[in-house]
Amino acid sequence: MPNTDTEVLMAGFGGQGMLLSGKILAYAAMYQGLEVSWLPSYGPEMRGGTANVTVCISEKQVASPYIAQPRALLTMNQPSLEKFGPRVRPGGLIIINSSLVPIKSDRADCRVIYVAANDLAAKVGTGRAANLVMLGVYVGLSGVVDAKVTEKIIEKEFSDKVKFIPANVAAFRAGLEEGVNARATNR
Amino acid sequence: MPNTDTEVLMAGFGGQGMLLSGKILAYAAMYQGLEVSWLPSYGPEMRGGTANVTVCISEKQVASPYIAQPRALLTMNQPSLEKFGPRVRPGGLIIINSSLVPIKSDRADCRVIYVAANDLAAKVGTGRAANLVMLGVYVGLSGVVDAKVTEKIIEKEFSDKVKFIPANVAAFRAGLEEGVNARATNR
Amino acid sequence: MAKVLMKGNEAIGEAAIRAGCVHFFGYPITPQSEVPEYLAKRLPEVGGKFVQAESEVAASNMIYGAAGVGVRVLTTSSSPGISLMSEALSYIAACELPVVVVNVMRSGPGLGGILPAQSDYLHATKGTAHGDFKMIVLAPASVQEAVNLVILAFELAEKYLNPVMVIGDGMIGQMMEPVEFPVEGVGKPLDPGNWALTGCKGRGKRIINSLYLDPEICYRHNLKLTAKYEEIRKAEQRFDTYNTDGPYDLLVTAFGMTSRIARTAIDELAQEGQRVALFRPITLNPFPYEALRAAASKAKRVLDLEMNMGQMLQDVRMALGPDAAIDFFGTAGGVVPSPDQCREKMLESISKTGSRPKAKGARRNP
Amino acid sequence: MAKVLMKGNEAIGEAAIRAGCVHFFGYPITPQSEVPEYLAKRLPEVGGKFVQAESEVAASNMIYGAAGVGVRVLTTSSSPGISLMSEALSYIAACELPVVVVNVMRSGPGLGGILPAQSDYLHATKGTAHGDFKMIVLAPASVQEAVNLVILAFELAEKYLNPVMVIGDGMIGQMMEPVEFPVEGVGKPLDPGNWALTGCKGRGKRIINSLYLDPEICYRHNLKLTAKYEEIRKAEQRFDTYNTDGPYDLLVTAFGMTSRIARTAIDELAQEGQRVALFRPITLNPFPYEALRAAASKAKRVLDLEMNMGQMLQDVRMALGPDAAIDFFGTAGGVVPSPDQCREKMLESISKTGSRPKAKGARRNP
Amino acid sequence: MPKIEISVERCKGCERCNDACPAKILGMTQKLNARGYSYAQVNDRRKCLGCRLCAINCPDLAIEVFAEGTTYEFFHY
Amino acid sequence: MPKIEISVERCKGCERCNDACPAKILGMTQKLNARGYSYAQVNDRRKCLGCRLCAINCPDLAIEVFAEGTTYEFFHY
Amino acid sequence: MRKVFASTAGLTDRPTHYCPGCTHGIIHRMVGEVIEDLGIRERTVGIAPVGCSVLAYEYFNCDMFEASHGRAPAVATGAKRARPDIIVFSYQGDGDLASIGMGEIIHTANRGEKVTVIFVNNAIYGMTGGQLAPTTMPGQYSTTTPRGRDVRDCGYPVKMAEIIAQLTTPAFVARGSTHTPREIIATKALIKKAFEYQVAGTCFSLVEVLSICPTNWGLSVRESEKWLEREMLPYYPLGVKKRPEDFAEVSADAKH
Amino acid sequence: MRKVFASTAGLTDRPTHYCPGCTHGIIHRMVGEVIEDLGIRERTVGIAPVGCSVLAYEYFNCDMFEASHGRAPAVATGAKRARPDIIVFSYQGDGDLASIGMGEIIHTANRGEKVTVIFVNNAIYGMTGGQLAPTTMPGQYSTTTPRGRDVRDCGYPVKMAEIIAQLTTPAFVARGSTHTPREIIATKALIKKAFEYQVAGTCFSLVEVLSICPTNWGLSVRESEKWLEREMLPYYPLGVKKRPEDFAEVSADAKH
Ligand SMILES: Cc1ncc(C[n+]2csc(CCOP(=O)(O)OP(=O)(O)O)c2C)c(N)n1
Ligand SMILES: Cc1ncc(C[n+]2csc(CCOP(=O)(O)OP(=O)(O)O)c2C)c(N)n1
Ligand code: SF4
Ligand code: SF4
Ligand code: SF4
Ligand code: SF4
Ligand code: SF4
Ligand code: SF4
Ligand SMILES: [Mg+2]
Ligand SMILES: [Mg+2]
Repeated sequence: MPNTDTEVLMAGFGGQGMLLSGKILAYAAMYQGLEVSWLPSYGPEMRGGTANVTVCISEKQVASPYIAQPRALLTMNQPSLEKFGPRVRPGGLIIINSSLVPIKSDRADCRVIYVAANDLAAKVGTGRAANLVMLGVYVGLSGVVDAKVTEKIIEKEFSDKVKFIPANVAAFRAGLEEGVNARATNR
Repeated sequence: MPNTDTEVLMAGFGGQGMLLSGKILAYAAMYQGLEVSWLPSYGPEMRGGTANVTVCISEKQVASPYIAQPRALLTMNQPSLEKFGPRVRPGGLIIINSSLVPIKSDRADCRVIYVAANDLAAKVGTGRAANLVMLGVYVGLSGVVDAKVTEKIIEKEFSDKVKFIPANVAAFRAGLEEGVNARATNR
Repeated sequence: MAKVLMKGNEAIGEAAIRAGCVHFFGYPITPQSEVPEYLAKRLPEVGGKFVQAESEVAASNMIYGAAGVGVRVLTTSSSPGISLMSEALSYIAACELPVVVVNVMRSGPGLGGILPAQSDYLHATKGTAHGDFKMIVLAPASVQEAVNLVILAFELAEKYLNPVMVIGDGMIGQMMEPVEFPVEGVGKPLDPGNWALTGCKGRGKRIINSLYLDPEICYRHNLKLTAKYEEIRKAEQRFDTYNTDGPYDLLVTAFGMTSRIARTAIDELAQEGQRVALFRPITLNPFPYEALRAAASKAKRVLDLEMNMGQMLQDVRMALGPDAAIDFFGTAGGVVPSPDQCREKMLESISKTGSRPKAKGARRNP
Repeated sequence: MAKVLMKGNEAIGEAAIRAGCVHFFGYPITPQSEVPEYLAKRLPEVGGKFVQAESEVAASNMIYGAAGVGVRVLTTSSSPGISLMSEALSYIAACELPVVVVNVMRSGPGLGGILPAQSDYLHATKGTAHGDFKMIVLAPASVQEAVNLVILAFELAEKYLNPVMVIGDGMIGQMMEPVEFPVEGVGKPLDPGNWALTGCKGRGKRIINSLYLDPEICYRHNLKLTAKYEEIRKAEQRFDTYNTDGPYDLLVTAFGMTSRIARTAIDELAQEGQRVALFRPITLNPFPYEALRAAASKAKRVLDLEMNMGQMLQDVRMALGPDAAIDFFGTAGGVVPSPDQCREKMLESISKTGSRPKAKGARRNP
Repeated sequence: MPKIEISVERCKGCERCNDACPAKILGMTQKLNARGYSYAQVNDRRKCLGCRLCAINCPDLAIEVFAEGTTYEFFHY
Repeated sequence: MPKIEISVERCKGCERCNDACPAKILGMTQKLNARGYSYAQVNDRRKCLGCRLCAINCPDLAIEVFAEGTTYEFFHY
Repeated sequence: MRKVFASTAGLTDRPTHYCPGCTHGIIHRMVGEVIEDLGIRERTVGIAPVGCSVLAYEYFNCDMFEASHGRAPAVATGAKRARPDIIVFSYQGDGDLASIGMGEIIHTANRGEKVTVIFVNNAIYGMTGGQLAPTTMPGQYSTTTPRGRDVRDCGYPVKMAEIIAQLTTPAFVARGSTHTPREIIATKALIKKAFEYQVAGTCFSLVEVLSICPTNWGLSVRESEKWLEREMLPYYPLGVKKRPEDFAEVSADAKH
Repeated sequence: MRKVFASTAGLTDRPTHYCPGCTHGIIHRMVGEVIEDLGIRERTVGIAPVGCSVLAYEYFNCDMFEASHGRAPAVATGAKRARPDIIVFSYQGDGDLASIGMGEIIHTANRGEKVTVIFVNNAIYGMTGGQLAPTTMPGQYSTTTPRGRDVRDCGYPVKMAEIIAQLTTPAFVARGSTHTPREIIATKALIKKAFEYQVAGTCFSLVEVLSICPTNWGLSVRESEKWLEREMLPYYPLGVKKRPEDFAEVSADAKH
């Protein structure tokens, strides 16, 4: 059994759904019997700011839910990459939505993956599900949670907006595939 | 020079002027270079209750202005005599306004003086100045402050109601005389 | 019941309901507004009452009214709002009414900021308001514990007829963690005992009052309250320790979420062979002075970590005396100390003791 | 100037005027209502402003506004009213504005009674409100000292740009004693410095604010305040001692009027050959911990006397440590301890030390 | 015949009953009660109308009113 | 000829200027500004009346209005 | 002989601490009588304020709260929401209700809490010794307006009944007085109506009652009554200010 | 070319943090322009509330206070009494002024403090995320009335301009709106009048301004303007509610 202890920081503009992706990840881990915490940034009610969440997953009770140096960063916008990129732990993982982030990460000591999440999401359904592409990539790459369980959680999360389920599941799967491939290919 | 350190409790119904008598005594002592404190009872704003004040006089700074066992009690009504009579220090002094207090004190270990203060005051001016008769008796008996100084203070206190000065001074003098006599006669 | 993933604020609301509390009066303020929002939805579903008060002053007097007629009642707020409840809390304590108040702390002083802080420790534990009274103060370190302590808070409030405050920082209100709730209705209906104002049918009239014009009676009332606090002090001290089984050089004191950040640092240091233990008071009042003293007696030094400028530090000093070797590290203003910062401060403290690390890897880092 | 006999409350009002403070905002409450009443008469005579606020909440925010535009300002109240000022005091401290607040304490908790008490010690010194801030707290023991400390309060408030509280019990407000006032206008006009809002003519705009959304900035602000409190702690401790010259077996700690009652008992005991000394903190915050420790080191035992259920006792413990031999006697509810009661408690404490009285009459009883 | 009874101990001597009485039959004693108040008294019992106005105007519930036979309540009180 | 100038960076894309313009000459860009908002633009400069209503209706002081020669201020703003 | 006027079961038989002639006593009695008349004593909870009537909890013969200064309406809200079956009333002075408690009374009225408020307007702070009240008359002496209320400094007296009456939420609001038996009779009817609306669960109700304070007005009882009539009545007109029946439903239903 | 509309010296040139379309920005601008027009910038002290406009102290280009929630009128009182020569205004939301700050605003108005209050009524708590305000419309959704404001539970919205206007103390009180350029123009005139009365030392002045909150109303900017017009205007009628000129001296001089 892999050591699943990890911390993921998911960041984007408010409304891009990274808090939801984080929640799905946390739920999936919880359903697998792991301990989790989900800690959002809650800034002053400034409009149009960035929103981010730190998800911690551990076999024992999560100690600090507040993580200065996460093991993984999923980012949907440039400000977040600039702010949090340098903080990722050496040897960590950075997943960048290249549909929206025009720049590259300069972290040579991390694994950096670029995914055109919006384009991919649009292709399989709707660009609005880019957050789930990102989640899929992470799940595929890290194997930290089971993909099937995660899909179930996605379905549950959208249970009162059933019509959005297919596009979101499809986006997750598209990301998952990218992630699994990336895992197989490198390192 | 006599040891002037003492504490006097002056008590009556609200409006009978014992707080004022206390103030005059305190002022007189202060003018003679003594240290003083004047501490009124301030109960809840119940109407028609009793009012009392403790005056402490000392050559050094007054320590506690709150005195459980005063050396002297001047009382204008029965409830006060009942309440405070037992508290007077053994060997102390109790002056009772017999115009208004129908009962006697049972303190054999104190000097007890009965003065028909209202009658005396009425005789020399107005019954309303009974409080100054009481003060006069005390001053005459104890010699704690100078009578002339005290008269000056009385005049000052009534300086915005000049017409009341003569009656009040007369009442004080009437009391003083009683006090001086009592001092001479007994003990 | 299965675990659910829930925001601290919502879990607090749900915990109250599970404790049998279906009356809420409160006023919005970040970072706790999800409590009233959650209860505004939930309470009508369970036959309860939700009232948005016009202010915290009003809210705190509404809970006085509701508790006085014998129902279980909750209010929640955050730092400035809690300050506004000071007077009413003094009345509630004086009248010996059971209420639960949750403070999801933000940074101060003044308007400060809305980010996490622990800077209401002293207001909660020492000087809530005028007069001699004390609240019981409980400090959870996880969403699950917040749920448990809210339920406990109602129990203690009713056992001692005293206000109980549950005090957490903004993080605990905003984060999600898995929680398990006890079965619905753990709380039996509140027993209106011989004090609640329920209408005097079939009995003499009752009075809920804190005015005692006769000083002797007021004194006696104070003595009675003081005796109760003494009873609470003896019976209700709660704390948690970590790594205290083996020997340790440094004892860290921390409450609430700060203790979890400290734990991460302690675990990391353990891997480096450093022996650090943690003492976490759960009841900030009554503070577990003796237990802390016992734990500290095994350490060469104590490091107090807080998200404030040194408030619990006063109790740590009180427990250990003016000569004890106590270091302090605190952040404020919404700055959350990172595990690395804590680690560094621990190392600094250890270096002052002159201890050397034991064999690396002696303890596993979870 | 010659001495005058004056009620404490009126003397407090006059002292403010002599300090150059001609602005008052407050709300009536017994036993301090003579302060506003006196100032309602006096302030218009000296070109000042008297406003009866609609509440203590409003009053405390009015002094915030008045201090913010750079005038010397006073409010006074009594216990429950002071609790209602909690939030605003946190704002005032956060914004570093100089205000003076007088608390003429009555008994609590809740509505309590109107008679003298000292039970707001902890609210004043420890937990006035949310956030990390401290007031300077001064405790007079006579009407003359009340006058002096009110004047000092304005000086300290302006020196440190911090709220200062003068705290006395109902006795000090209600009693008359001879007082001497310094010549009119000791206070130079308040220097509006570089912070007061006077209109931005000829300079950039100014802001008086306690909101810091950026946690780092809010943290720095807290550190700045903490540094100021540290400076105050070092520079401003004040205390008084009595009978500490010779040897003594018992050290009594007491503040405000209680210390005078204790003095009567000490003098009486001296006549019986008992050696008792008195330590009276004048600054309740910063508390003179070291000085107390030094004084206590010469005694076998300490007896803390207060008109509350043991509030300053916490600071006495903090100074002397958990193992120190400290006795406590407190009254509450408006009961003033009598010199005899104090004497008895002192004898009890002395008996625990095993000391015997020295030759009777060693010290003269004044 | 209607009549009133005045409680000596409850009366505080405010004279409001005196003013209220349409028959003008009330007055005050010279004597003081235990609390030191001169208290109200009926000067001419036979003229009492039983109108209750004295009792209605009394702040201290010091007056009770009694009547016999049919009474006409012109005002409900 | 009157004209307006729109500050790209101040504009938040609320479209209130569009609605206010009596000449109906304003529209929104497809491009986003640095803060991510689609911003207002003038579609037909020549028809601008210089009436200032767009600027008056703008919550963000993003519009300045310029005019030449005599202007008639029908409303004082 | 039949007693046609006697003490009421709504009050305990404890003599009050009020000054001679103080009409607090009459207002107490009226409330007590109404509670008796309506047969609600055993399900009524009263709330005493901080003011001269702070000890009202001793006088009303039903379950009683003592509230903090000005907050009785908030206490009433908490009590009534928690137990809608009880009858809740507060009894408050003008300092209590109109000064420090202004926010609470307006919001309690505006929420339409089904409680009854008896508001005693004596144009002064009685208990604390005669300071300015929001209802003190222009020119009137108080210990904090030693030169008389200067309206340029303190503004004009507040008319609470009118302020509350003007809120949209349905309510029963009225003003009565105590300076003559005639007004006492009329006022009792208003107080009864106020409680009846609560018993029926209809609406919030408030009766402002003009009251004398001979002690702090520095007048005899008789002079006080005259002063009330001459100075207060023109400014504080008596009568019903608002009835729930007059309410025209605001059709608005602003869902969006 | 002449600039016939440009930024005002009454505001700093810092862009605001308000949501797109939020009319707080327009109200700021109007106040800033009036301050500039009247030439009082260098002797004006403004007071920001707690609410979305908490940062108003950054935007107004004059000395500024940040007050505690609801207490801006008390701060204004303290400032103005201490320095009668400065011009003092507060800028407050409906939660701030009409809920927690109800007591302070009424008493400040009633004392006739010579200050100006700009009251932004957007029928919601903007800053804290859309909770019920005292001014929220019947049926309107808020996060603390998830089923819409139920008037049986929360009562009807409070009409602050009308409440203040009804106090006896002379004042200038008016209500404007921001949903069309026409109303903005009219409202600016009201705000100017309000400040003018203060400059002349005449009286207290308050302008209530209806404002939109697209974010918490859950509507587009355009829908919000329509909703304001359709739902709020009938309930909150615009116009001048009270002028000091209309004051008929209350002759009372109740010395006794
Ligand atoms: C918080 C608080 N502030 C002030 C007081 C002091 N206080 C007691 S009663 C009172 C005013 C009483 O006046 P009013 O309400 O008019 O009642 P009345 O005595 O005239 O009947 C005040 C200010 C208090 N007890 N608590
Ligand atoms: C004492 C206190 N209580 C509550 C809060 C939280 N709070 C901040 S703003 C606000 C309400 C804002 O609404 P409003 O006044 O209508 O302004 P808007 O944001 O709508 O402009 C509240 C309740 C606070 N900061 N302080
Ligand atoms: S009942 Fe009427 S007539 Fe008889 S005493 Fe009373 S007031 Fe006079
Ligand atoms: S009205 Fe009542 S209290 Fe007053 S004098 Fe008559 S009986 Fe006595
Ligand atoms: S100034 Fe008038 S016409 Fe020109 S763009 Fe603006 S609104 Fe349109
Ligand atoms: S009104 Fe202003 S902010 Fe809105 S779109 Fe037009 S220019 Fe941009
Ligand atoms: S002080 Fe006034 S209100 Fe209070 S009891 Fe006396 S007369 Fe009545
Ligand atoms: S939340 Fe509402 S009031 Fe606040 S800035 Fe956004 S639109 Fe404006
Ligand atoms: Mg009154
Ligand atoms: Mg709003």
